[in-house]
Amino acid sequence: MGAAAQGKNAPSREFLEKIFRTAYKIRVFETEGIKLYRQGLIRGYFHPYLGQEGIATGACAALSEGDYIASTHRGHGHCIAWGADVKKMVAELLQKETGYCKGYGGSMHIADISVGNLGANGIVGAGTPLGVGAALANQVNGSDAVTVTFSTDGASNNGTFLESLNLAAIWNLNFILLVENNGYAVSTRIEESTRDTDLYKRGLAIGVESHQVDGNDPFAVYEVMKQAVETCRAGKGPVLIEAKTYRHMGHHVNDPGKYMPEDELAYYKQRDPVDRARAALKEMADVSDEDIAAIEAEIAAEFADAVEFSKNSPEVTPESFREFAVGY
Amino acid sequence: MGAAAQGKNAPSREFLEKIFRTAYKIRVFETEGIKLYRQGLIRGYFHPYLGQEGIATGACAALSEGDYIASTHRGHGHCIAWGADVKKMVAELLQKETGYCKGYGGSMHIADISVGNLGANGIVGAGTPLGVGAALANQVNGSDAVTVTFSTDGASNNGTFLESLNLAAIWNLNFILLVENNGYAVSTRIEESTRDTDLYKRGLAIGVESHQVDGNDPFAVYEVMKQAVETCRAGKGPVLIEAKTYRHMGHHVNDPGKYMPEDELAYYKQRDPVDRARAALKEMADVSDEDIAAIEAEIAAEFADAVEFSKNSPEVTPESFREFAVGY
Amino acid sequence: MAERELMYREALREAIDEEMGLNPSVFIIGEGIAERGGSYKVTEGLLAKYGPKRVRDTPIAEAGMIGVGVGAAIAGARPIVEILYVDFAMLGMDMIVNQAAKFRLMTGGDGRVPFIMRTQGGTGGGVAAQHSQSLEALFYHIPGLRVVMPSTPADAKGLLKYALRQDDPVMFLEHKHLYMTKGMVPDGEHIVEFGKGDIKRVGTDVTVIAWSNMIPRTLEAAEELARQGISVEVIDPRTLVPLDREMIVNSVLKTRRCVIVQEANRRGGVASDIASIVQEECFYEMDAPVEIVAGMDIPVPFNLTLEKASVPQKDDVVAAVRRSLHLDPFAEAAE
Amino acid sequence: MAERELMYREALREAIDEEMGLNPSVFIIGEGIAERGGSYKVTEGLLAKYGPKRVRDTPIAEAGMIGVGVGAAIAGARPIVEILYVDFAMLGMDMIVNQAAKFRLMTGGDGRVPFIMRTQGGTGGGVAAQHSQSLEALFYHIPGLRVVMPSTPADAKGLLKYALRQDDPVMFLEHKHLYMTKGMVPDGEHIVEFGKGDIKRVGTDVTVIAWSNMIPRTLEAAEELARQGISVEVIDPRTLVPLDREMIVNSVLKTRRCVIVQEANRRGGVASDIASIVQEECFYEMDAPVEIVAGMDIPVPFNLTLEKASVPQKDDVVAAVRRSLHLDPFAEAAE
Ligand SMILES: Cc1ncc(C[n+]2csc(CCOP(=O)(O)OP(=O)(O)O)c2C)c(N)n1
Ligand SMILES: Cc1ncc(C[n+]2csc(CCOP(=O)(O)OP(=O)(O)O)c2C)c(N)n1
Ligand SMILES: [Mg+2]
Ligand SMILES: [Mg+2]
Repeated sequence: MGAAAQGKNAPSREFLEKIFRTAYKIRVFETEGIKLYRQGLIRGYFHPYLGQEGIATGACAALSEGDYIASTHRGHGHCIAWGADVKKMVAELLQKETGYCKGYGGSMHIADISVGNLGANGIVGAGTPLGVGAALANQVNGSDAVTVTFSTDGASNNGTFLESLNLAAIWNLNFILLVENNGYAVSTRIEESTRDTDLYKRGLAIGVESHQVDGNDPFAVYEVMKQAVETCRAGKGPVLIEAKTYRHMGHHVNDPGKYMPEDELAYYKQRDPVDRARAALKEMADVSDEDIAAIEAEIAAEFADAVEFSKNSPEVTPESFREFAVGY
Repeated sequence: MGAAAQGKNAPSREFLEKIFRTAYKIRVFETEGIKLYRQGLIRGYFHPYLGQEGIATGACAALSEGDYIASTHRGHGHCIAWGADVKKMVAELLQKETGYCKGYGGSMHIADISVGNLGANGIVGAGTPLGVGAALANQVNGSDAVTVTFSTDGASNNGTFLESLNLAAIWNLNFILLVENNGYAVSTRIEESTRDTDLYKRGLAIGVESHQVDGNDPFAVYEVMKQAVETCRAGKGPVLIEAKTYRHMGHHVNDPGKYMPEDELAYYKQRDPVDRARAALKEMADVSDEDIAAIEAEIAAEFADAVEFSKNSPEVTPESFREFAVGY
Repeated sequence: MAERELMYREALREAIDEEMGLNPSVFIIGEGIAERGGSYKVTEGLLAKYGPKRVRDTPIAEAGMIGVGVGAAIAGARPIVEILYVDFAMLGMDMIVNQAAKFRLMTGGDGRVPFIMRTQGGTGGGVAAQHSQSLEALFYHIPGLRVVMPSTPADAKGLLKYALRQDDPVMFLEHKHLYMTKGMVPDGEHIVEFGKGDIKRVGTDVTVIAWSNMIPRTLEAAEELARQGISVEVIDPRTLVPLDREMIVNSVLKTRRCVIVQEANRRGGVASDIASIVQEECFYEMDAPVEIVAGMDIPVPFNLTLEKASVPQKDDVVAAVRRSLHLDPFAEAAE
Repeated sequence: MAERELMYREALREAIDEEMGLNPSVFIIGEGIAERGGSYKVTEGLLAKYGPKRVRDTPIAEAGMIGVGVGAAIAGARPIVEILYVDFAMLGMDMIVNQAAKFRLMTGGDGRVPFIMRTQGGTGGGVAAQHSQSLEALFYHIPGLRVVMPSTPADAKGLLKYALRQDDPVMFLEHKHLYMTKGMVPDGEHIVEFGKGDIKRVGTDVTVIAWSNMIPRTLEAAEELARQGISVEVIDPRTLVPLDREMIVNSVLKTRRCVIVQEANRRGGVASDIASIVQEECFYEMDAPVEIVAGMDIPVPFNLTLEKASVPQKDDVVAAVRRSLHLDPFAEAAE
C-alpha cells in the first residue's frame, strides 16, 4: 500500500473496507461480465477494467456527493466506484429496458446524469471537453463541485487534451484530468505514440499543477486525488494526474492481447490493485480471512442477483422505440 | 542585430543585403497594399505582416531550394521571403487571372506548390498538419527537404498543434514549427488564452527540441533556424521555434487595434525588424545611405510595376469559371 | 402589439440579454465576444452587464469550445457558444455529431443537451472558400440536432429565445449579410416556436421555399414576378429541423408548383431533401417538377464576380418560377 | 477474363498491395494497421512487404492523421489514411471540408490533393450510436470530394486502384458487414472508373438504387419480388460523387418507377438528393413518386432488435417496390 496509508493517521477500517469492496466489486463485475459475454449474452464492445481497479477506486473515494465524473470506453470501473447500481449496469449490458440507458447505450454509453455521471464514451478523448464543460457549468452556477474526467494515455495525443485542459486552466476550473496510463492503445505501445511517455509533463507545459502516481495503489491515488480536490476547491484548479497502470488482458474481450510481453504482464499482476486493497484491509485493520471471504461472497451474490434481475427484465419494444424516435 | 551576426564569421554584404531587401520588400508590400485596400481595390481580408518581417526573412534565408513552407492567414511576408513574384501576388489580391490563384484564392490562400509553398490558410492552425504532411511525404519519398510551418500564438492552443507536432516527433520528420508569438489573437492577449505564455515549453513536453528567439531580429531567427535545419537534416527533427514579436497595427486593415497599449506598441516599434536589417547592412557592410535609398527605390518601383501589371490584367470570366466548375 | 425597428444583430442581443436576465445558468463564450463585443457586435454590452463569469473570451479552440459547451449543457447549464464562421464549426464536428446529437438517445432519454451554437455562414464580399460556406445540410442530416436559420430580426429574436428554453442541441445559423438589416420586432416577450414556418408573402401560382439570406432575394424576385402577373407564395421554414412539412405541403397542394431556393451548393443540400418530401407528398397533384435554385457545386471563389455567379441571384429565382409555370420553354436552365 | 473468389477485405488488400508495388509514393497510415494488420485485416502483411516508412501505426489522433494525409497529398505523395470508424472522421472534418476539398479551387486549379481516407460505416452487432453511422451524405454535400461506396469485392478492388491513380480527395467508405463477404474478382489489372454505375440486376418494372451493404439486401428483395412476378432493376452507383446520373435516369425512364434504399437516416441523406434529381429529370414520365427506404431519423440504438428496426430490412424494400407499383394500396408505409 502507499506510504500515506501507513502514516500516523492510519486509515480507518471503514475506509479500508470501502476501498476493498469497491475494487473487488469491479473485479467481479468484469470477470463475471466476460463470462456473460462469452455466453453471447452481452453484445457489442466490452473493454474490461481488470488491473486498473485501483484508480477508479482511489479517485472516487476522494470525491463527494455533488461532484461529477466523466469516463472512457473502459468505463465499468468508474461507474461502480461512483456508486452505480450493478443491477442497472448488467441490465444495460444485456440490452434491457431496466438498464441505465434502457438498452439504448450499452457498455460504452452508461451515464447517470442524476448523480453527476456524465457517462462512458465511445470516442477516445471526448470525456475531457465534456468534463471541463461540467466544471464550467458548476463555476457559472456558483457550485464548488469538482469534476473528474477519467482519461487515457491514448487520449493524451489527441487535440481535445490540449484544448480543453487549457480552457480549464485559464478559467481556474474545478477540474481534474486523471490520465490512466496503461501503456497501450489497443496493441500500440505508448513508446510508439510519443517520445516522452511521462504524460503529466504536458500539463506542466501549460501551467497546470500535475502529478504522477502509481495507479495500482488505490491509497496513493486517493491521497493525490484528495490533494487535487483541495487545490480545486481553493479555486486553483485544474489538476492533472497521471496514474501508471496496466491492463490484465487484451484491449477488449475478443482481443487475446498476444502483443503484451509475458514478463510485463507478470510484473503488473504481482502489483494487483485488488490484492493490495485486500492486503491493506487484512493487515492494517486486522480483518480475518473469513470476514474477507464473507465480503467477497456478498459481492458475488450481488452480481448474481443483478444477472438474474437482468435476465428477467424486458427489452424496449420496437413500438415504444418508434415513439421515442418521433421528433428526435 | 543578433549576437550571432557579430561573431567572427561576420556576415557577407551579400547576405546582409538579401536580408534587408527581403524585409523591406515585405514592408513595402504591406504598406502599399493597405493603400490599395483603402482605395477599394482589394476586398475580403488583409492581415498585414507589419512588424513581424524579421521572422519570415530570417527563417527563409536558412532554407534551400526544394524545401517547403506552409503559412497562416497573415501570409504575405512568408510568401515574399520565399521568393514569390510580387506581380502575381498583387494580381491575386486584385482578383485577377494573372494572380497566383487566378483570383480564386485571395490573400488568405496564396500558394505555389510548384516551389513548395503549401500556401496561406484561412483556418488558424491548419498549416501545422499540412506542413507535417509535406514533411512526411518527403520522408516517404526519400528526400531530405525540410518543411517549415509558420504558425502563431493563437494556433498553439489548438488541437492541431499537439496532434501534428507529436506525429512529426514520433516519425522524426524534417519539420520545423515556427510559432510567431505576437502576443495577440485579434484583440485577445495571450495572457488571457493561456497560463504559460512561453509556448516553446509545449514542444519540450513531448520531447521536441524547442527554442525561443527574438523574432524582431532577423539574424537571430536565421541562426536558430539554421541550427534547426541541421537538426532536421541529421534525422533528429522536428524542431519547435517560438519567435517573440509584435504587430505594428490592428489585426487586419479595418481593425484600429485600440486595445493595443501605446507604450507596448512604441516599445516594439523601437525594435523594428526592418530598421535592424537596414542598420546591419549599413554598419556591418558599410553601405552608404545613398545605396540603401537606391535599393529602397528599386523595391518600391517593383511594387508599383506589379500594381500597374495587375490593374491591366483581366479577371477570370464567369464562363470559364463555369467550365472549371464542371466535375468539381 | 407595439413594435420597434431593430437590426438583426440588435434583436439577437436582446434575446440573449433578456434570457440571461431571466436565467442565471445562461452564459456565452466565444472569440472576442466579451471585451470587444464580438465580431458582429451581437454581444456588445453583455460583459459589462453580466460579468466575466457569464461572458467569456476564448482562445482559438473551436473543438474545445464546442466540447465544453456540450459538457456544460449536459451538466445543466445553458451555454451559447459563438463560432465566428460556420466553416470553423468543422473543427468541432465530433462534439456536435457524436456527443451533442447522440446523448439523449444514448441515455435512454434521460440526458438533455440544451447547447446552442450560434454562428454565421454564407457568401459576402470576397472572404473566399473557407469563410463563405452554407453548411446547414451537414447538421440537418444528423438526428438530434435542431437547425435554425432566421431571416428577419423578429425571427432571430423569437427563435433564439425559444432555443434558450428548450432542451436539445441547436445549430443557430445566422447570415453575415443579415446582421445590419432592419425589421420590426414586437415589444415585450416575443418567442417563436420551432417547427412553425412563416408565409413571408401570400400567393397562388407557385410556392417558393427559401430561408436565411435567400428570403430577401426571393421576396425581390416575387415582387418582379408580380409585375409580370405571377403570384408567388414565399415560405420561410425558419427552422429546418424541425421542419414545418404541413405548411409546405399545403401550399404546394394549393399552387401545384414548387421552387426551392438555397445559397448552399446543390448536391446533397437541404433543398434536395425538401424536394424529395414534396414530390413524395404532392406527386399526383403537381403540374411541374420541383425546381431547385442553389449554389454551384464548387467552393466559393474569392473574385467577387465569380462569387456572385456561384450563388443564386434574384434573376435565377425569377427564371425558375417561370420554368415551373412552363413559360419560356426554350430558355436554358440557369446554373 | 479469369477470375477468383476473394473476400472484400482481401480485394482491398490486393488493390493497396498492387498500387504500392507500382508507385513508391503510395503509403498508408492508421491505428493498428502495421504490426497488427488493421482491425479489419485489410492491411495484413503490408508492413512486412513495404516496411515501416510506408506502413505506419499512428496514435489516436484522427484530426492529425487526416491533416497530415492531406498535407502529404498536396506535397505530391499518395497517402491512404485508415480511420477505424467513419464516425471518428468527424474529428478531422476541418481538414476534409476546409482543406482537402477546397485546395484545387483555392489555387486556381494548380493544386491537387490525391488523398484517400479509407474508413467503414454502418450498423453491425450492437456497437451503438457512435460506431454505427452511415455518414456519406456529409461528404457528398461538399464540392471537391469524391465519395466511393463499393458493395462487392471486385468493385472494392477496382475502385481503390482507380482512387490511387486520380488526383482528387476520396472518401472511400467501406462497410463493416462486407469485409468477410466473398465475390469473384477478375485476375490481373482490374480497375473501375469513378462515375460508372453498375446494374447489379436487370429488370423492367421498377428501378431500385442502392449502395454498399444495401445492395445484398436489395438483391434479396429483388429475388423475392421476382417470385411475386415483379421485375426489379437494381442499380449500384458505386461512386456517389461522381454520380452516374445517366444510368439512373435511363433506367427510370424505362421502368417509370424508382425506389432508393440507403442505410443512413432519411433526413438530408443522399437518397433525397438522388430523388430530387430523378423527379427533376423524369417527372413527366413517372407513374409514381420516388420512394425512399432509409434509416430512421434517430441515432442507432445498442439493443439489437432496435438496431435492426432502425435501418432498412429486406421487407422494407419489398414493401416500397410494391407501393411504387400501387399494389397493397391500404398498407401503411413502413418506417
Ligand atoms: C477517436 C477514436 N479513435 C479511435 C477509437 C478506437 N479505439 C477505441 S479504444 C482505443 C484504444 C484506446 O487506448 P487508450 O486511449 O490508451 O485507452 P485504453 O484502451 O488503454 O484504456 C481505440 C483506438 C475510438 N474509440 N475513438
Ligand atoms: C479555426 C479558426 N478560428 C478562428 C478564426 C478567426 N481568426 C482569424 S485570425 C484570428 C486571430 C489569430 O491570432 P493568432 O493565431 O495569434 O495569429 P495572428 O493574427 O496574431 O497572426 C482569428 C481568431 C480562424 N480564421 N480560424
Ligand atoms: Mg491505454
Ligand atoms: Mg497572434
